[in-house]
Amino acid sequence: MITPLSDVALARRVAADIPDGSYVNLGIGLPTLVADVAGPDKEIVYHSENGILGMGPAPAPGTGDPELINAGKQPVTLLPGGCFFHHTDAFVMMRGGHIDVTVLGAFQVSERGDLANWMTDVDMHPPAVGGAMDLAVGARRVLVMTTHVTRDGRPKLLPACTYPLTAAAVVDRVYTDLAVLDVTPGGFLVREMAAGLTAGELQERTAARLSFAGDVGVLATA
Amino acid sequence: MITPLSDVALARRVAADIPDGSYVNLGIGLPTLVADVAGPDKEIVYHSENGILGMGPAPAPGTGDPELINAGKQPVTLLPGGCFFHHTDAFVMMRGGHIDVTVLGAFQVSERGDLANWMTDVDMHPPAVGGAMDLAVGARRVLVMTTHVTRDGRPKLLPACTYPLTAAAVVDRVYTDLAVLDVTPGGFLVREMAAGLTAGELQERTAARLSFAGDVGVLATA
Amino acid sequence: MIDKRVATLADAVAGISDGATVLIGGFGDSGVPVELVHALLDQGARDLTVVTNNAGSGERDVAALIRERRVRKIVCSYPRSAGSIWFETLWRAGEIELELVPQGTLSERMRAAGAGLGGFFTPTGADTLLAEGREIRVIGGRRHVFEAPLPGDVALIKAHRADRWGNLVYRTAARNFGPTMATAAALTVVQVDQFVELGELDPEAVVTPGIFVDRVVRVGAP
Amino acid sequence: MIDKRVATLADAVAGISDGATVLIGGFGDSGVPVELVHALLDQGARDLTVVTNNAGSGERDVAALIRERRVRKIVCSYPRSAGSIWFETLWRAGEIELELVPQGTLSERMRAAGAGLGGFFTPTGADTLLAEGREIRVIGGRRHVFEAPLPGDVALIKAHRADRWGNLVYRTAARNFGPTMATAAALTVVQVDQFVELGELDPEAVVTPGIFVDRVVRVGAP
Repeated sequence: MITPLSDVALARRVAADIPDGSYVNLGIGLPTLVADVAGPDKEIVYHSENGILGMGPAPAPGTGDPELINAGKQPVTLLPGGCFFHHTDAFVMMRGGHIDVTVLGAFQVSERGDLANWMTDVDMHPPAVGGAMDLAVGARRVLVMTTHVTRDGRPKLLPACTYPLTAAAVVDRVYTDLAVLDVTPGGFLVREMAAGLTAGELQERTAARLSFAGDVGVLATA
Repeated sequence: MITPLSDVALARRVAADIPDGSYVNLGIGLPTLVADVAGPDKEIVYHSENGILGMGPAPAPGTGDPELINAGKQPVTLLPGGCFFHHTDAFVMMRGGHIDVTVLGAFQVSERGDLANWMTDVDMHPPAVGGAMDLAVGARRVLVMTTHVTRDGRPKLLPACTYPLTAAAVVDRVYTDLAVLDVTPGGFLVREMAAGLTAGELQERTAARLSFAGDVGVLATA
Repeated sequence: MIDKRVATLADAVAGISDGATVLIGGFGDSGVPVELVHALLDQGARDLTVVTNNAGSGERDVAALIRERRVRKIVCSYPRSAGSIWFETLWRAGEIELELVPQGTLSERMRAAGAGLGGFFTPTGADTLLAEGREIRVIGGRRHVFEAPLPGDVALIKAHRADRWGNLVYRTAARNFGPTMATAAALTVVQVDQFVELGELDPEAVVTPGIFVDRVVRVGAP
Repeated sequence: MIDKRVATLADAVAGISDGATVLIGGFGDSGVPVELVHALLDQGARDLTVVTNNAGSGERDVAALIRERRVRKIVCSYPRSAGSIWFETLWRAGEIELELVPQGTLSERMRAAGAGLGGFFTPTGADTLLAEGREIRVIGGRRHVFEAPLPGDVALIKAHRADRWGNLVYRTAARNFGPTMATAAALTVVQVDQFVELGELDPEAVVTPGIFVDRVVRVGAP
């Protein structure tokens, strides 16, 4: 029986790959969970595109500073050692290669590491891009955290993206509820899989052709 | 008898043209005299390319902060309301059109407002440009303060500069020990002259063809 | 004597013309100069191009400007939010033009305007549909897109404290686009919580030097 | 756990390679990281490209590096000063290469490197011999020259206080090139007067966020 990862278990798996001392930017949505599950054994400095380094957890209800919000517009706090700066400098950090790791959501990822996460082809809303393109081109390591398939079961890992790109050839590793996959010159290389899943079952849920590492690990579900 | 202006009288004449409330950058050398003679009736904010706004006068001997120097590397002070910023921001102010007035020295000025003030053709020293080019292209108003002729009597106001340019078509007004001249689409227009000087005598000392305003004033010598 | 303080919000927004390009600070609800935007509503200028990160929410500030059909075009990175009803409504009806710019590029284009630069090449967006038909240059093996400066006729921003020279400090993440927009507009108007005496702000900690500021107005309780 | 403090000057400059491009802070004698430059002298790296505003004076710091034939090339705006004997001597002998860059362009080129930009167009110098043979583009009716980013392998800078995350504040005009150089180098090394506890620096007044800093060393009396 296949045991897909819960969002929290997935966040824990991503957090495990972030080295102590990293400067990290988490995309809005699912990736923000990573900060909640990262243990106190590592000192990680979280960056927000609106001019914050050293973000701490959400404030107790009713105590927040309404101006002190993260990129998702949720209230946050500042840790000792944190600081504020203006938007242009925030993007110097992002575009200039100073962010060690970013974790982003995705609509689609291609086997060459193209990322599509800002616009689908059926979007009835006005387009909105925010800081995703800057993060995708600028962070030293781009991690994608997503469900393996869409809600209606279509694969997100493709030979080529069909939605408009956020950036080309930038994704280093993809974490899904079913697998951890590296983007390599030979395409997606599966490193770990959910318990109970076979290689064939994973390939069925993936439009891109998969390779498998010699020692594929099993993803922890908690 | 011709009465050329002293350096101090020349500085006073330049200072008289700087409006109250101006942001001003003074080039090294002769132009720094302007701050010394500007009266307390105007509030002028002096900018230095190394990251200072609101420079005050030199400190009393022995009391200066060795790090607090102006562009000419002389010790200065900071007025209340002054502040520090980094070099890149200092040049945002200069290049971005935020400095109201700059006063620069010159080797040569052409009748179309070209400025040559960083290199001669007989220079045995290595070239050095500093911030002159940024100031010349960026300040809203570029004033030149110089002797009318070189030490060996050669004219500095020319149909075209023969020395390498600092910037093209940037000078608004030239103040010399003999005259005040505007750079106009028709070339140099004499606004004021030193006492005892005739139009012909001024033209003799000037390689560019001069025009004269209808009401040429007389320069005060003190 | 320099005194950039004005008495009323009406004074602060006086003279803004129909057709003006108005830079408006803020990220989500953080750092939005709400009172200045409402003063602009009262002032009456129409046919505006508004440059701001989001397209307003609910019925206030930028959303109210849009609702009142005062905005011909919006330049932003993320027009979509939970309450961006007025923007979405007019956009669907073809009554407002949208120029979508990645967030870092938006900020950097305003900085280029303030810094007197003619434009820059950025990798952000170069491989996306936002770069279609635009100038692409491969630099260091990577595709870059040319981006032009984005100047404003007016900037409306929010800071925390100001002195009469217009020096500013901000509060937490409300700083966001303020310091950059202040450099990029011909007329920079700032609302603050407090006025302080000249010399009260730490010269090492001034974030926006007064040279970039034209008018400051105090809002809220005195 | 993040701790960028190192115990000795030798630790601070460890690993700098022959042939490295070294950005060195300072303007005249203000803000020069004298002890770090002397540590680099002791460390032994040769064939360096040094990027710094002036070419040293007398027998110390940059002048000593030049005297000891450790500098292949210097990139600066103003190599000439009262005591720049060693630079002038080697330059006349053809033993050191000079790349002369207008001061604002020097700073902006380093900023572009730190900001992940591919280059920019500036009006500064566009009409001068420094632009000969370079790419010129007319933008808004004005000639601009294309300038490439200027990254460093190492930056050596001086600040006033640092915490263990590498957050920095500076003192008066010693700030000059420091904040920009810190963004532009792969390895940023800072000498400071004081270490402070995490959280002691005002988060509104940090000038260089620690993300740009790799090593900090304290010099002078403890």
